[in-house]
Amino acid sequence: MIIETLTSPVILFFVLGFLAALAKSDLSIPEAFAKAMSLYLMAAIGLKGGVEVASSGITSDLIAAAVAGIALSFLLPVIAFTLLRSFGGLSQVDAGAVAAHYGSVSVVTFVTAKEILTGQGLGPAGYMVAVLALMETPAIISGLVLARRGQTAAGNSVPWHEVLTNASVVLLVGSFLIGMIAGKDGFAPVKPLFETGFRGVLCLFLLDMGLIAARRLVQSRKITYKLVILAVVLPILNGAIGTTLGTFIGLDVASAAALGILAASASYIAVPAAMRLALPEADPGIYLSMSLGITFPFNIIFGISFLAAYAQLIG
Amino acid sequence: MIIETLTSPVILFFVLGFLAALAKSDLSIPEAFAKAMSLYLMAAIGLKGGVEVASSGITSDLIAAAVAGIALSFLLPVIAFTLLRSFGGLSQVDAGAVAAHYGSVSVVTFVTAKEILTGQGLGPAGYMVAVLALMETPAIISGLVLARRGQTAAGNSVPWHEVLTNASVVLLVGSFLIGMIAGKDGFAPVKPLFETGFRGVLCLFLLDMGLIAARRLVQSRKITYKLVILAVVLPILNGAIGTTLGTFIGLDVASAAALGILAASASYIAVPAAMRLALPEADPGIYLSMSLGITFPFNIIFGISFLAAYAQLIG
Amino acid sequence: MIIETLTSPVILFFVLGFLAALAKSDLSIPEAFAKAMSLYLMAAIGLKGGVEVASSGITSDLIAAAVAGIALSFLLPVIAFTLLRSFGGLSQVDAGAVAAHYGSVSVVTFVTAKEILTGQGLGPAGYMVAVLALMETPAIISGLVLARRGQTAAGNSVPWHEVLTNASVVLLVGSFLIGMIAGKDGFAPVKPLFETGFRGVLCLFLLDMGLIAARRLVQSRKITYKLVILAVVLPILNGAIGTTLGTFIGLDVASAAALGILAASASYIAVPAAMRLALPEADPGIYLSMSLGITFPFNIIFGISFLAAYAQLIG
Amino acid sequence: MVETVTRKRIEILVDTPLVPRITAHIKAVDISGWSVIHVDSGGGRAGQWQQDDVTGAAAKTIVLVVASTEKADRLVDALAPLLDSYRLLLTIGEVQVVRGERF
Amino acid sequence: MVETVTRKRIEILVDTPLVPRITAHIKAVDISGWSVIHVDSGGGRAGQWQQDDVTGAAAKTIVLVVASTEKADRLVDALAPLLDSYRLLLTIGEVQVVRGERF
Amino acid sequence: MVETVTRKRIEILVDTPLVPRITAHIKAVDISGWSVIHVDSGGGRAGQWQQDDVTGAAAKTIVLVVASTEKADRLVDALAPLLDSYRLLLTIGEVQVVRGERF
Ligand SMILES: Nc1ncnc2c1ncn2[C@@H]1O[C@H](COP(=O)(O)O)[C@@H](O)[C@H]1O
Ligand SMILES: Nc1ncnc2c1ncn2[C@@H]1O[C@H](COP(=O)(O)O)[C@@H](O)[C@H]1O
Ligand SMILES: Nc1ncnc2c1ncn2[C@@H]1O[C@H](COP(=O)(O)O)[C@@H](O)[C@H]1O
Ligand code: NA
Ligand code: NA
Ligand code: NA
Repeated sequence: MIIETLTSPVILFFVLGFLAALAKSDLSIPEAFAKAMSLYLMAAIGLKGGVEVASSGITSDLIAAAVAGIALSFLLPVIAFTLLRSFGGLSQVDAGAVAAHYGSVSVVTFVTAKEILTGQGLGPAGYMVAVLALMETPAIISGLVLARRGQTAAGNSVPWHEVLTNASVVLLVGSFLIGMIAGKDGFAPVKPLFETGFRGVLCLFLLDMGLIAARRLVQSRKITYKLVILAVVLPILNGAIGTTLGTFIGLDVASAAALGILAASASYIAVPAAMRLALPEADPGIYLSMSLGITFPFNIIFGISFLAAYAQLIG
Repeated sequence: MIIETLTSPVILFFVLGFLAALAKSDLSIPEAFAKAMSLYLMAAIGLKGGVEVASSGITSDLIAAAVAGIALSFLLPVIAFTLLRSFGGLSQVDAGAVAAHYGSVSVVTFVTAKEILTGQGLGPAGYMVAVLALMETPAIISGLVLARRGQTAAGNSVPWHEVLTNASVVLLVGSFLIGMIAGKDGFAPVKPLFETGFRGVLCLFLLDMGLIAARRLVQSRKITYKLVILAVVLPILNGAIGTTLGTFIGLDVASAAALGILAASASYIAVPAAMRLALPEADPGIYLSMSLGITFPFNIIFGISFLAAYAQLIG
Repeated sequence: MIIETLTSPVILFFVLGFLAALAKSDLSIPEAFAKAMSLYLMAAIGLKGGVEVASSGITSDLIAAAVAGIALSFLLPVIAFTLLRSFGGLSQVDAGAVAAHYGSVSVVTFVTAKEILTGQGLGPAGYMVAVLALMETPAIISGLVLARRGQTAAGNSVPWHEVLTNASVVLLVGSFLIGMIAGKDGFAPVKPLFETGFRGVLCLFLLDMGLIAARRLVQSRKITYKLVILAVVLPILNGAIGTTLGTFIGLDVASAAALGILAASASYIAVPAAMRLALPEADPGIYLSMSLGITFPFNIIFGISFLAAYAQLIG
Repeated sequence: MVETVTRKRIEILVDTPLVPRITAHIKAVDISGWSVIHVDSGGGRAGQWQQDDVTGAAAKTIVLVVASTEKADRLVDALAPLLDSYRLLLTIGEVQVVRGERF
Repeated sequence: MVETVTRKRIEILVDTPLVPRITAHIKAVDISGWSVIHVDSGGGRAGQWQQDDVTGAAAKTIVLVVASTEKADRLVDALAPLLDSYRLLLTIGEVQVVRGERF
Repeated sequence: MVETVTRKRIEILVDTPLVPRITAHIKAVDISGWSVIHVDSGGGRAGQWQQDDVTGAAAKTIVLVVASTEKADRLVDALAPLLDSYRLLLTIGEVQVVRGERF
């Protein structure tokens, strides 16, 4: 399975970007285009998820997965925080900030996993997109509570407004609802753009993510080898927990794997922005290098295949 | 019909953008990508219109519609100017500037209407794209004449060069001609991009327009309730005039509706730029808030359906 | 053949852009989107070339074409340099800088030629993409040697790192390899984006190139009529040499034409950047105006058809 | 000759997500406006960064403010507590402003 | 030590569609050049604006000009009538320019 | 009142492909950092240019550096040989920097 994954153009473009940045090539995707691609990917998976739920209806599986996802997002930061403090040696504030990233999710990791798994006959249920949206936020609250526990800081509370109206949540939830309202027939006329082009756009987007991840790795100066270890251990641990929980609550193998991948993934868009606002004294060099520079590539190249195999094993 | 319209993804994405901006979400489409999408949409409708005219030939309907469009664009500003001065209480310069917007047209309103109407079996004739291009400019001249009547201002004449070579006119007319030259066979190889992806791109573009319209509404400080009323009354009035005229000169129902929608729509790209140059003392806060913040959303959500129904009624 | 070429939308959009810029229209393609399109085009031809070579295998034709391409890229600058010095009256440094452009290649010229020729049943072999990538760099070395011959300049040697890791080389070679690894089956899921949309994107990109070429021509102040002549003579001469060589080493007609077009084309991305670094005292106004302002449009409109006809004549 | 007045030109280099916090302070001290200048990339003790990063969290921009000495002082005082945690770079220059009475 | 000369550094914040009008004046007073700096967003008495607006009419940019005192004065005089209707923000600072004799 | 120190504000207008050469010099004289400002277009004796050019070779950006007088002088000395061949425009102004001891 790892071989199939590693010869998929989607993954190979990621590797190309990663190597190009390590070789200090001047290859770069214009910022505006990269953002456009990420909006496109979010709108596309939101729509497709909504259309699927429109035909399957709201099932007990959906509700179980949603509750499990929210619980994971609230609780995984606690594990991460403990490891980051004890083994990683981070300060309380830095550990809380990093922990929030590992409870929250990476949309691109999920999208890549969905493509890879679907290509291998393991497509997760449509409602997993809703779970993805639900898992973005709770970890931010956990992380902030952990970072501030025992302190009496003024003016540094949860930036509720920014967290709840952040671009990815609004776009994911919005296009999910549009997909539900439009249904299969309403979706048909816009399907060509959102379905036909999807994998190709994902290739170009992962090319950019490879460049960004490697540059982040090279340019950062704050990463100790212990943090590198944690940036690999956390996705494995969180992913195993998520997959096990998914299997336990009765999800099909593919959806359990997807829940594991969500748990394993670390946010690098919504959470960093929230942390910059709420915990400005936490070092962005640490949390971005870990989530974007290490965990993200690890998940794309190994994590997805590993968790899919694990889900099949226990499913 | 309004229900069908309101459950179309194209319109729902507009609503999503509008609500997201009202909720002050940080969702935003990169400027460069939005401009790219608007260029794409113009090239696509230009090409398709040209290809259709290449097979239908230059008919008397085409010529009648063109003359009617030019006449509307010249004359509608006079009505708007009178209302803006008397009821709206605007100064001569501001009234002239706003009036120019309401005689000219909005490409996106036309494109959206074309998609919605075509989806309901009411696709307008290909030559309406030429009418669209012809209606961009005359209103600018009318508006400037109205704004300057009785004055002896030096150096503030019509910026002919900018008006005649403005990007949307050049691109619309250019791709229309390319479509005519290439014809159906020449168009075939480029059709996948310009036809397959069209509706999906329109969704993303209207998402952006929703964001922009709502932000414009929220951030503007110059709008009185009387101007709000005019920004709703003018599209209804102009649209009814346009549709009636279209029916009167013998256009088919769909094309008459399209002429009405062109008359109802207000420019927010070409005209504001021309006004900024020719009437720098007019307040952009007024004309942009009215055309982009109120008339545009009104047309997208209600105006198109209303005029289509009216055209069917009188057609 | 020239008529067929001149009524193709791909070429007509180039002409539209060229005329719009001459008319000083404010039409412009956002920079980020233009760069995105060029990355897309390079990834697409890289992938398709790789997929073709994956099924045809590494043939003796491929090797012959590669060797011929490298030789041309090394040697053509010598001819150009001699003419630029003697007839063109350029200084040694400027002549060397310009010469490097004419040995190297223009990806967009190649892509346009491939589309035009394929539409006329003359599609070049997949491996020509590899030849394209190989021809980017050698001319840079020749140009620098010519510019510095007999001098003892310190610190102005070949910027090896930038030259070898420049964006287009990395992306072309990378996607070529990805295409080879993925093969026809691996390419299938991403094919819709990279094949269906290709010609349409090329239209929009050539619209931009028309704008840029004409603006470059209008804004430059350094071009003498002798340099204008050379900017037309060099592509004809180099193209004839390349096509003849291609025929001589036994390439099929289409691939010999493609080799000629590569030889005729002049770089305007990789080489200017390298020259700005390695020969900062050379005047960018000269080399950009010649390669981008004159040779590029000449090739798009006449050169491609001419070389295709010549290849058929001698093939 | 056109008349000019002397005003302070303040540049605040700040993480893009924090700009609203800065403009809130600008409004609070009653300065008439601000402009946000696009910064492509940069480097400092914390390493290099560039805009073309999907995660906007590391991107920076410059908030440019023209204000009277008195308002400038109040702004700087208001921003002082943020300087370290927000890693602001704040410079103050002197400029002549044409018809600048409103600032 | 490299020699420097004192020159004026003029910043003109202006609506993007009006930039050609400004550069025409710059050329008219025989200043050697200008550079246009990208402004992302801003706020003033007329409300806030941001670049990501399909209608470019509300977007602004900064035209930066380095010139001798004498040419700077002529430019400011030439722009004076436009200040109000064009809503220009015009600041003049003093800088040292290396090998700046050409300005 | 917040304390400030006087520092040099250096602006270097340079062809974008040459920025790494400039930042190498900045690092070499041990200046703490720099910021690259986006320039959209410009004009000079060699004609006009604008960013929306597929060939980046003609595009320019501004490298902004805040530094102590002593380091600024060293930087200017280091860049002096490049001024002509790189066609640099280099201006030096004076600013007050808040908590600017690190520069
Ligand atoms: N004090 C200021 N400092 C910097 N920029 C300003 C200032 N006041 C206004 N601006 C800019 O000028 C634009 C127009 O200002 P106004 O005419 O006051 O609405 C604003 O949107 C800002 O971009
Ligand atoms: N006086 C000036 N003020 C501001 N920018 C300038 C000035 N002169 C030249 N420039 C910039 O420097 C670039 C190169 O100038 P030049 O070498 O004169 O062609 C121009 O395209 C402008 O962007
Ligand atoms: N001396 C300087 N001059 C200009 N910009 C600077 C300077 N030092 C730092 N910066 C900018 O501030 C950012 C953060 O700096 P630092 O906190 O030192 O990493 C850098 O990435 C630069 O964009
Ligand atoms: Na997670
Ligand atoms: Na109208
Ligand atoms: Na060549």
